Amino acid sequence: MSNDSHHEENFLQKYIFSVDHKVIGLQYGITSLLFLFFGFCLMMVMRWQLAYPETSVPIVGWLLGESDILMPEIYNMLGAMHGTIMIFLGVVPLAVGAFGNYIVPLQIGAPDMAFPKLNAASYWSYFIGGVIMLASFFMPEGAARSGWTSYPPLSIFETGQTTWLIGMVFLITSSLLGSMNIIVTIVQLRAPGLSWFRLPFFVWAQFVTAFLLVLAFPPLEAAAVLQLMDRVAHTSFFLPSGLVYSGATVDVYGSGSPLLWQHLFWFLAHPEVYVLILPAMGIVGDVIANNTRKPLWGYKSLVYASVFLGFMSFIVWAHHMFLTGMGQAMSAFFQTTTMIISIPSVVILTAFFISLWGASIRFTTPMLFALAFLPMFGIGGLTGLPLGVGASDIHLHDTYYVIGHFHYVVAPGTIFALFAGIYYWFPKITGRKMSEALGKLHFWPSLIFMNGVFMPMFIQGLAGVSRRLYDGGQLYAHAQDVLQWNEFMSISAFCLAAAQIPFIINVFVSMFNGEKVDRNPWGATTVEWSAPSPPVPHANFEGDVEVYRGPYEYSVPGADKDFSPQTEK
Amino acid sequence: MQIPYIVEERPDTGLNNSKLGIWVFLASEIMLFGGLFSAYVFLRMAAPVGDFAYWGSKLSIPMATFNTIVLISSSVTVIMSWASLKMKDFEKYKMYMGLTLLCAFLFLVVKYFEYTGKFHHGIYPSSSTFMGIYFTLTGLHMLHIIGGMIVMGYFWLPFGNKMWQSDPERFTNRIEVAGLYWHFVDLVWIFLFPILYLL
Amino acid sequence: MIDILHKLGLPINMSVQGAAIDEINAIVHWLMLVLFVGWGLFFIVSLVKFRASKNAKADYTGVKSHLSSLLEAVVAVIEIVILFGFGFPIWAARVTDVPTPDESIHLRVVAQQFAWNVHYPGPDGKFGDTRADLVDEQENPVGLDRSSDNASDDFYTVNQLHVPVDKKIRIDLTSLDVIHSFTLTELRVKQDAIPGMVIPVHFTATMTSDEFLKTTIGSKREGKSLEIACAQLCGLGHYRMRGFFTVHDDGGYQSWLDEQAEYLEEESGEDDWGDDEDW
Amino acid sequence: MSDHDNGHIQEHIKVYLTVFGALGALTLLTVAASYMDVSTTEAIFLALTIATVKASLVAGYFMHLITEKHTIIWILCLTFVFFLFCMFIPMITTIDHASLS
Ligand code: HEA
Ligand code: HEA
Ligand code: CUA
Ligand SMILES: [Cu+2]
Repeated sequence: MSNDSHHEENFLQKYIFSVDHKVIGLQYGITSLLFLFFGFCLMMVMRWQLAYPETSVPIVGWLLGESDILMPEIYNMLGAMHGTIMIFLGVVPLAVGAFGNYIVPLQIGAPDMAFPKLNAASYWSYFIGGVIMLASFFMPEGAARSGWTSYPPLSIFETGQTTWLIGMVFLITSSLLGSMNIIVTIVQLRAPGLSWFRLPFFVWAQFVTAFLLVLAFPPLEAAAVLQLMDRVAHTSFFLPSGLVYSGATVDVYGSGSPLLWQHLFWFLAHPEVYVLILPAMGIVGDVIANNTRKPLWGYKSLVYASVFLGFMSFIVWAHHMFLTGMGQAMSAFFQTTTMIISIPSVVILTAFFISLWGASIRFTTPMLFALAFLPMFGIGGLTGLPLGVGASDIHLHDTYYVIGHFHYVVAPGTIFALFAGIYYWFPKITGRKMSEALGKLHFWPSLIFMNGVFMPMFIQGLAGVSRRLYDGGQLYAHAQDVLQWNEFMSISAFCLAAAQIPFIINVFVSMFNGEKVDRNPWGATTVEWSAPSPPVPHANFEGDVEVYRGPYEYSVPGADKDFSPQTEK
Repeated sequence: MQIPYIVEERPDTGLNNSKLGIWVFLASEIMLFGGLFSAYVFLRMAAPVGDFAYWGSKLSIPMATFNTIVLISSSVTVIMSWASLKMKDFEKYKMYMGLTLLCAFLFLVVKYFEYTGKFHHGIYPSSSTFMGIYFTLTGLHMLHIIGGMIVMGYFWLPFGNKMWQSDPERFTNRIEVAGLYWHFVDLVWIFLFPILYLL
Repeated sequence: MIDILHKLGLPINMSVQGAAIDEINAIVHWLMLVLFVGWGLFFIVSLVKFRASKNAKADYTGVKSHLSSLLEAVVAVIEIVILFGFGFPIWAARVTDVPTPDESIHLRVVAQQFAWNVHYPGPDGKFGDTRADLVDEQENPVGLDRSSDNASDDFYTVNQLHVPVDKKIRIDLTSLDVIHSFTLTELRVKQDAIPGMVIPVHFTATMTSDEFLKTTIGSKREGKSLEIACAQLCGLGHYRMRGFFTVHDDGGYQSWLDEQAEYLEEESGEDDWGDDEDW
Repeated sequence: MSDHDNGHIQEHIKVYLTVFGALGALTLLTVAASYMDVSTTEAIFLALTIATVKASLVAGYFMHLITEKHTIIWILCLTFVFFLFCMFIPMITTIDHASLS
């Protein structure tokens, strides 16, 4: 782990195979934003089909095979890949890989991550996983098409799944390496004086997230290996005896269980959803403290709540499996844990709300996104409650209500928080601020159209429209009353896409022409703002860092400024 | 700027980076094998009564017992190699590490005969759920053995000499970490042995 | 609240057990609404009141009261009440208190890509044996062994589920190939059909199909009767895995059964049902 | 790590060799036990108990867990708890299924 900052680095060492956490963080960030964009494009093709079933798809129709109409098997393929890409290749790498990598060492005053080479390995493993996932579209078998949940037996019979599994093994490995690194970095490399309760909330959120990844991902890796065996070596871990598939009995030993996959999958995938939300909450906490010009209210309760949330997230997974024939005892257990886990979320949100009281709120672009996060996550979280109660889930399970629920938490929730983070830390990364005007032009339409896409989903869900329907429910009698929403949602989605144009322009324009700013343009308190912008390669800070106070000392009575940086005596 | 606590311990945690790192890694390994053990139990319950025991009886207990002893011995030799470094005896380290590698190799050879023996009798992972999980668990365990051999082999070859001369503290540290990993591989086998062969 | 949910798209309920599900859905949505509106108001008031242009200097301490902890505790208590008072009992009534075959009309549903096969026990009320190796898409989708006991009067339909009104119905649900999810939206019935498992579902319809159709007059679904939907992704035909569901009055059900028995006789006249080799 | 002088190490080595002996003996014991004529439950209980003892010896002495720092002990306890969840909850759930077969 030689870390010699003196010798000259060539282009490859500096920008491609770098071991500097900042470069790796940027690599993560750029790759994952591209994947987010790509995942969104897949969804727009699907949304076209949902609004105007079986009509030719404009612009990209020629990519869809002989006819330029989206066929059901391609619809399923795009759906599965949208879910996979958004979660494993988009949000997690952006929230943990990019923000975790770039910001955490800076916020704790460390020169780099604890294991720089491992860090690079983590990125490249992610990259390979991403390439495999992308390549699967061009393989003769096509990409996976059994949903991102890959429930067997379907996933064993369908094509394309093998590539998906191999890709997942790389992605899992990447996450494991990355989060081990984050844990060690946070435990070991905190600057002198930076005790646990002086850590910014963002660091805490990343810390808990890293534990979730380290401990929840391996069982999915095990499951992926088992599914790979089922597909490649014809074992039958997930196949029961007596299967008849397309007219013929399936020639395997049998005696396996499809539910085993669901247990192992959700053992990861439930903690995973908190992996998506915790870093987002961390960003929102930092941005809110900065723009309210006052300390986060109930900092300690925030920390305890997120640790508790992380712990509980390991024992709620089967609320995704209520309708697999679960009996009274276990359904009661999982309903109870699900209700318990909603409490820390309420605590966190409450603390954020109360932080607003008595504040002096600046409506900067990052703050707008962070503020919008609150009610949007509120809607998403609250609609999780009827899903968490087994009895009401009977009606809502696998309907668009679920789709609405989780998109509210991940899209206007997490994605907004990530946008907030990008606007907030952009000056640290480039030394230039992003344009506020373009930022607002990005924010308002995004807010409106996000709701336009996802709000009607609750209506369709209450009507009982199933998810993953190729024609959006045209055939079903009970969907007739709510079908008209499909076109509305799709148009909103296209407008949402258009609303991202100011953002993309903003990123590129501001990178070269944005307003130049000094190292602490927001008047922030946390340690990263005492480093130069951009921070020193391979060292981050010019000298030794020492921390003297808590993370959010804004508007301290008697202080001469309205912020007291952690590094100032 | 140098990353702190690579070799020396951080005063408040009493740990160096790689020590903590390896334990976090092992924690994730526990969950990996935990997932597989969970699958084993689940499948055993789903299978017809006696099915697992019937197929399990096709495995060779003597071979596995021998392998268990081999792995346990390698655990001892690896810790002896670390202890030798602590006592600044590089030659002894070389010998013990060589023995460890030898044990690992022996384990693989026995495993090779076990596998091919099964194949000759027409037994493959697809033959039964038990055989499926047997091949998966032992196969994954073997991959861990091979991984460990690569790391330890790296430190055993001439490269080790150089590092020992330039930075003995760090080298000892590396061996300790590699040893921890190796003990874990041994530990997994301690559970695999009874659940696959004896029950 | 239930009216609001109906306005939002929730279809009317037509099973005895479904009423409780609507009830808990309404209760939870009340809780959600109260929380959302409560916090929403606080949120908006704070944003307006404490904007920088109006309140230039922030207050270091902020809110001192511990009202919020109380609030959180109240939310927790309400959730406990919802669970113990409603959630668990309703789950028990809906899912686990399955009527025995004797006290109910007993059917089997065997899902497959992409159809619902319904197996009726016939007049004797008992099912013949089924075997996977006898399954034939066209001739014998449920794999019925005609030579087994009780099998001779069994019959099956594809994508047609007929039941009488006001009777306890019990369906033993399974699947031949992949996981499906058996859904009767208007009866608030949903249950995954999992290969290798037989899971019982039960319900009592409170309305016949004809009565139901009357309630749809004037809406967009006018004239479209009840259906079985598949809720779980089961392959490329998932979206069209639709079955038809008919609730008869007592007389209607009996005459439908008689009709089926006649078909069965006609068919067995042409074909020797007892002979496995032909299948 | 200078607190380990040679004498210390010598003592450690003695411990390692004792543990080695114990592990070997326990291996033979568990094999012998598997030939004993006991019920399946008893056999499982016996085999797993012996395996746990062996594993504790390896973890405690070879991996020095008994003298390890709090941070590591805590992480492992946490992992162990989740391991138990992962093992037992799916198992209990299968038993509790409303399914008939
Ligand atoms: C980031 C992701 C995320 C988050 C945070 C959550 C949070 C929660 N989720 Fe969600 N969930 C998903 C992502 C997420 N979920 C995904 C992806 C799926 C579907 C997977 C699939 O099948 O494909 C899913 C599915 C899902 C199901 C399965 C549904 C089904 O398939 O039938 C259930 C059931 O219990 C559930 C419950 C919950 C609960 C109780 C919470 C709770 O943690 C929520 C707690 C939060 C609150 C209670 C809000 C508190 C806020 C306030 C009180 C303030 C009010 C606000 C204002 C007025 C401004 N979720
Ligand atoms: C993190 C997770 C995530 C995110 C963010 C999204 C975002 C979106 N999702 Fe997705 N979705 C899932 C996860 C996610 N989804 C999952 C898991 C499923 C289930 C799959 C399954 O059935 O198996 C699903 C399913 C799903 C469906 C249901 C399909 C079906 O059941 O048949 C629909 C339907 O409308 C949908 C729509 C959308 C839309 C319109 C967005 C929009 O909000 C997208 C908005 C995106 C952005 C705003 C990104 C913009 C990024 C940029 C502009 C980058 C700029 C680039 C540079 C600067 C370089 N999604
Ligand atoms: Cu059957 Cu979907
Ligand atoms: Cu969940």
